[in-house]
Amino acid sequence: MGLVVLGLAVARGGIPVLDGLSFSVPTGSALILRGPNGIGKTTLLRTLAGLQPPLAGTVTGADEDAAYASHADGVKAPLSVTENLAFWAEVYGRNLPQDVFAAFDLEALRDRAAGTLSSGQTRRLGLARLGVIGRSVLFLDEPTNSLDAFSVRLFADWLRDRHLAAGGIAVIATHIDLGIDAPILELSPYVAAPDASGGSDEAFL
Amino acid sequence: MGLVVLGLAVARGGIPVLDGLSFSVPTGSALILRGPNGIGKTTLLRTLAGLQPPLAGTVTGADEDAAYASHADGVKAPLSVTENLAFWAEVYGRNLPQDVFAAFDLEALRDRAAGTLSSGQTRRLGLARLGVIGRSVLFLDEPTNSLDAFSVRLFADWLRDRHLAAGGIAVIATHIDLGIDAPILELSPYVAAPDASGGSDEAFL
Amino acid sequence: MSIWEYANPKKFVETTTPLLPWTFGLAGLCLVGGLIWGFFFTPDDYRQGATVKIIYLHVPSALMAINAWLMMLVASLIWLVRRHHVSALAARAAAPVGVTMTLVALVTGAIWGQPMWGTWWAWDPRLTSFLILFLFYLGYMALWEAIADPDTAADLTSVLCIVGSVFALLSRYAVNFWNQGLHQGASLSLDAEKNVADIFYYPLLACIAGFVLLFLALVLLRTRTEIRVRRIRALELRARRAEART
Amino acid sequence: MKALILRDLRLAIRAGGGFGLGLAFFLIVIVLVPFGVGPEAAVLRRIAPGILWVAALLAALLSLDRIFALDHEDGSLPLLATAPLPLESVALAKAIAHWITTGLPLTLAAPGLGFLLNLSPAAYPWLFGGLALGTPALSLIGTFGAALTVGLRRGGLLLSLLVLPLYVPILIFGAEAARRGGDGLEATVPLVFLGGIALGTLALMPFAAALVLRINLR
Amino acid sequence: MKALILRDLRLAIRAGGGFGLGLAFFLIVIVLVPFGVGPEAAVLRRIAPGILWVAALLAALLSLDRIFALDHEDGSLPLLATAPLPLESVALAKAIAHWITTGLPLTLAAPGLGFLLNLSPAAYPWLFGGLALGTPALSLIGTFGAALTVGLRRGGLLLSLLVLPLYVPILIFGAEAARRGGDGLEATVPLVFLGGIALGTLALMPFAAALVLRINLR
Ligand code: HEM
Ligand SMILES: Nc1ncnc2c1ncn2[C@@H]1O[C@H](COP(=O)(O)OP(=O)(O)OP(=O)(O)O)[C@@H](O)[C@H]1O
Ligand SMILES: Nc1ncnc2c1ncn2[C@@H]1O[C@H](COP(=O)(O)OP(=O)(O)OP(=O)(O)O)[C@@H](O)[C@H]1O
Ligand SMILES: [Mg+2]
Ligand SMILES: [Mg+2]
Repeated sequence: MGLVVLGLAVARGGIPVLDGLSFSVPTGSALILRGPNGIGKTTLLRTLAGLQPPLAGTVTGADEDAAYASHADGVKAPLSVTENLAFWAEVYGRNLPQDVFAAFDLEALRDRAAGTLSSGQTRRLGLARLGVIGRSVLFLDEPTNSLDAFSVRLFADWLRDRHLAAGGIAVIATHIDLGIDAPILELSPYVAAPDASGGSDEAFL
Repeated sequence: MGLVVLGLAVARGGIPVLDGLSFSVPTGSALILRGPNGIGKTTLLRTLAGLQPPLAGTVTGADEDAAYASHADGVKAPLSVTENLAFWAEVYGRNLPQDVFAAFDLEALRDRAAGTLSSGQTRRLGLARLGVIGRSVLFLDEPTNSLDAFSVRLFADWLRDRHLAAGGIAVIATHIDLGIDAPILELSPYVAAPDASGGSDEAFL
Repeated sequence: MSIWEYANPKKFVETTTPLLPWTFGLAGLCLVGGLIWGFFFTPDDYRQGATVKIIYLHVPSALMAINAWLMMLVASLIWLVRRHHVSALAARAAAPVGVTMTLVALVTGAIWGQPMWGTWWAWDPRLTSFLILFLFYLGYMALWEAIADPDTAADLTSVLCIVGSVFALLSRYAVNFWNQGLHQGASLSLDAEKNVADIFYYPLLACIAGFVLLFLALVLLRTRTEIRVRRIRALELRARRAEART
Repeated sequence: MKALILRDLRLAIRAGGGFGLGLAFFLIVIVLVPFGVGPEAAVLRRIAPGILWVAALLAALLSLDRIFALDHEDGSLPLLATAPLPLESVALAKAIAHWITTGLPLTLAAPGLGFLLNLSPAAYPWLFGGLALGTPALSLIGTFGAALTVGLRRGGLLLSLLVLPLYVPILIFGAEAARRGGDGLEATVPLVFLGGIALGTLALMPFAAALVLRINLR
Repeated sequence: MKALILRDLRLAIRAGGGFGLGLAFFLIVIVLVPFGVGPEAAVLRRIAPGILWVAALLAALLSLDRIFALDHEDGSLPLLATAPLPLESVALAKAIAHWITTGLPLTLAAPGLGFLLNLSPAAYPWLFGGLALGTPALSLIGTFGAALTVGLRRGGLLLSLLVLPLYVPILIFGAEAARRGGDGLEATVPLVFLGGIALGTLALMPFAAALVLRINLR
């Protein structure tokens, strides 16, 4: 049945940033969030992932199956690449699939301490986590930051051929073209009015 | 006379990564570094900026006038945008130019604590530092990460019209097209051979 | 019409505006009256001499120092359960008043201790647990100061206040167990036989009433200030947002 | 949860030191005190149980802010919060890992170190028992404090300010038990109290920590 | 350099607490010790100077790892290293900012807190003088230690381990001065030694710290 969002309003720092969002993402497809810096993409994704409560509206179809990937990768520098991934696999109660290293071009880096990776390699490791945890609803915040063109394609391929093809869902905030075939949601029309209700200061105005 | 690099070899973690680099960047122009993730762009820029010693070769024209902008922005979360910039202005012994806010679209954010900015806004603040310190040789490591298209253009405009036009130099590592007119240096041919000399383990081999 | 209506900041400010001068007036009356009565119209104690008169500052402030924390505890619970901003701000407002009361009790106690026990400070259970209370106040206030977002700060300080209360209580018993003290036991309980003599008792009651009222007045005043600070912040934010859009 | 504990232990060891570091700190404090206080054996014996306890407390304290700080900085915390592991278990796992790296080695080593301070022999079992019961409570309370201040710059000092008053009862009972033991008295009562505190914190603190973490992650 | 000191002070204040926190921590340690050691006034008076010094040392210690850690995390450090300010000045500025936020308030407050521990009145001027000379050295040495461990995970405990032995002479002379003063003896000699240490560290530590920073930044 996919992910369904109805009348969602989200706030950051107690101030409404987006308002009146409704959309749905059917299983097996992705949605690209577009909007200028500071419009509220990160805030929206965090709300969808359940990290912060919405001001109004509902999100259905995400609770148990969702995973979130933020600007930061959550990579532990002293651990090796394999150890990093194995940890997440265990937390999610799964086995570490061996094909994930090839899918994210990490074969040669398996035993390197994550702290010695370049920024793009670290990012690839962060994304590989998504291939390990086996969640079907992904909320991705600028996943391709500091990736080169080849790695971007690698990631797009994984997303299309592995994740979406297996009935997964992805909501992706990005400023670049990923090269996957997905509808784009432009967020500009949903910017909350300066006097939108629901902010934490509301009682004081 | 610009920046002149002769026979440069650089190492990271004691292992040579790039070797035999020679290029020059005349005043008033930029150079774009290209290369896949992990090839050694960050290492090269750090060496040029004097943060780490080269294995071999020389860099002339950069010492006193250089500034470096890394993946991280060096932004202090508790300080406001203006305070952050004013600090760098003072460290470099300059006054805070008021037009820098407009050039990096920070007017509306002047008094916001930097910790409450979105990732793109933080990045703009990090770049605005370059407009404050008045250095003529800039080494920029993926400056447009997490910027939207509009901000990328803003930055390219600043670079072209303010920095380069005033006789500045810029060496930029980036994976996307900045839209400025500059030669591109593809780093792939310069990857150090596995048995390249100069590594820190050499004496033991 | 429920009592929670007063938890609306605007309503609260409106309602308390006429009350405030009365509370302050009454507090002043009780305090000045009680203190003058106590200082000039009671005899010196046969053992303690004139030093006994410090009781009129010491006991009320000590009482209020503890009660202020209780009030903060209640306010924190209300905030966590019902999320009324006024409640959180009242807790925040009470902390500096409470810490001042604690300090007054500590200082007057120390001054009293010099003639009575021959020392400014002793590691007596009463005194010590009071010092710990002082630390709890400091931590609570520091946490408020450290967090930028007001709602987060209210949430976190509320949890701290609750957890802190449990441990403050625990410390109290622990300290008792640790050391048998010099300090007076309770002597104000209504049924006890060894109550202080009536002649000291009535002015003391007046002073206690004065301190209660003073506490009330100060907390009201400070809560109103906190509300206005929040309001100014909110208005500024909104203005800035409106400006940013144009 | 096991995965998280193991990861934290591995990180502690990998990052240098691990178990050794807490112990070494403990040792240093024990060594410093005679420098500060003077070397008279009688005075030292007198204050030994207290100093050992204070040192244990400080060793725990110094490592507290790292409990969540690293996970906050590298962005693991939101990822953990959206993982199938409940945050309560995360908090508990963190507390356990902290205890294993600081509390446990201290407990094992304290009797051994006591002789540097001339601790009277009768006090050893009581010191050991007290630490065995008290240090888990220190770690649990500390985890709560760390969760409270996660993401705050200068968390370190603020954290101590918040946590140390909470440590007071544990310190009192623990040191009292060792002191009484050293004087040849019966000291089960304070130990029972300590056990009660340990159980109470075990039952409550993971929930409080998770609550506070959730608020901080918003 | 002024800019850097001011920024660090502003950050300390902005992040909550600033001056107050170090003091509060000091107060807490002073309160904890009697819990550990027991409340007898005679014992406390005896150990008061040592405890005050150990507390000052720990308060300094707890705030050390933040000296460079924050600048390292947010990437300011390489930017500062490429700025026209020499790294030696950076290190000195950091040490000064650290001293203003911890050492200075401690020095001012220590005599006031001494009375909680029954410090004998004759010791006050010596305690004050010792702290005034010793705390800058603590900050300077600490800055060196922080520079040494910048970028290391779990820097906190390792840092204490590295720095504490360096603190020993300061502790010995400082506590000795206060102790002698309390016994009504002349105590200028240890103070002179302290002053010498302070001058020596002032002359050397910024250079050592800058050197180590440069290595760590590579
Ligand atoms: C720094 C020293 C002192 C501190 C921190 C202190 C603290 C307190 C506290 C916390 C209370 C309890 C209020 C309550 O629970 O109702 C109290 C009450 C009292 N104190 Fe002190 N005290 C100190 C010194 C003294 C001294 C030296 C005396 C006189 C010998 C004294 C006499 C009393 C009396 C008579 C009461 C009222 C007892 C009652 O009715 O509960 N205190 N003090
Ligand atoms: N504490 C705060 N107070 C006020 N505004 C805030 C606060 N925190 C964040 N904001 C604002 O909320 C808006 C939404 O931020 P968010 O991070 O969601 O943007 P974004 O769309 O992800 O931007 P980017 O593309 O730059 O990552 C931003 O304009 C930001 O400045
Ligand atoms: N300690 C180390 N040991 C071995 N190799 C290392 C170490 N540190 C870095 N490397 C390797 O050095 C190479 C150069 O890294 P660098 O960060 O310069 O790459 P980059 O071109 O900037 O990549 P990106 O585009 O991902 O930022 C990478 O392949 C990295 O894995
Ligand atoms: Mg974002
Ligand atoms: Mg790079």
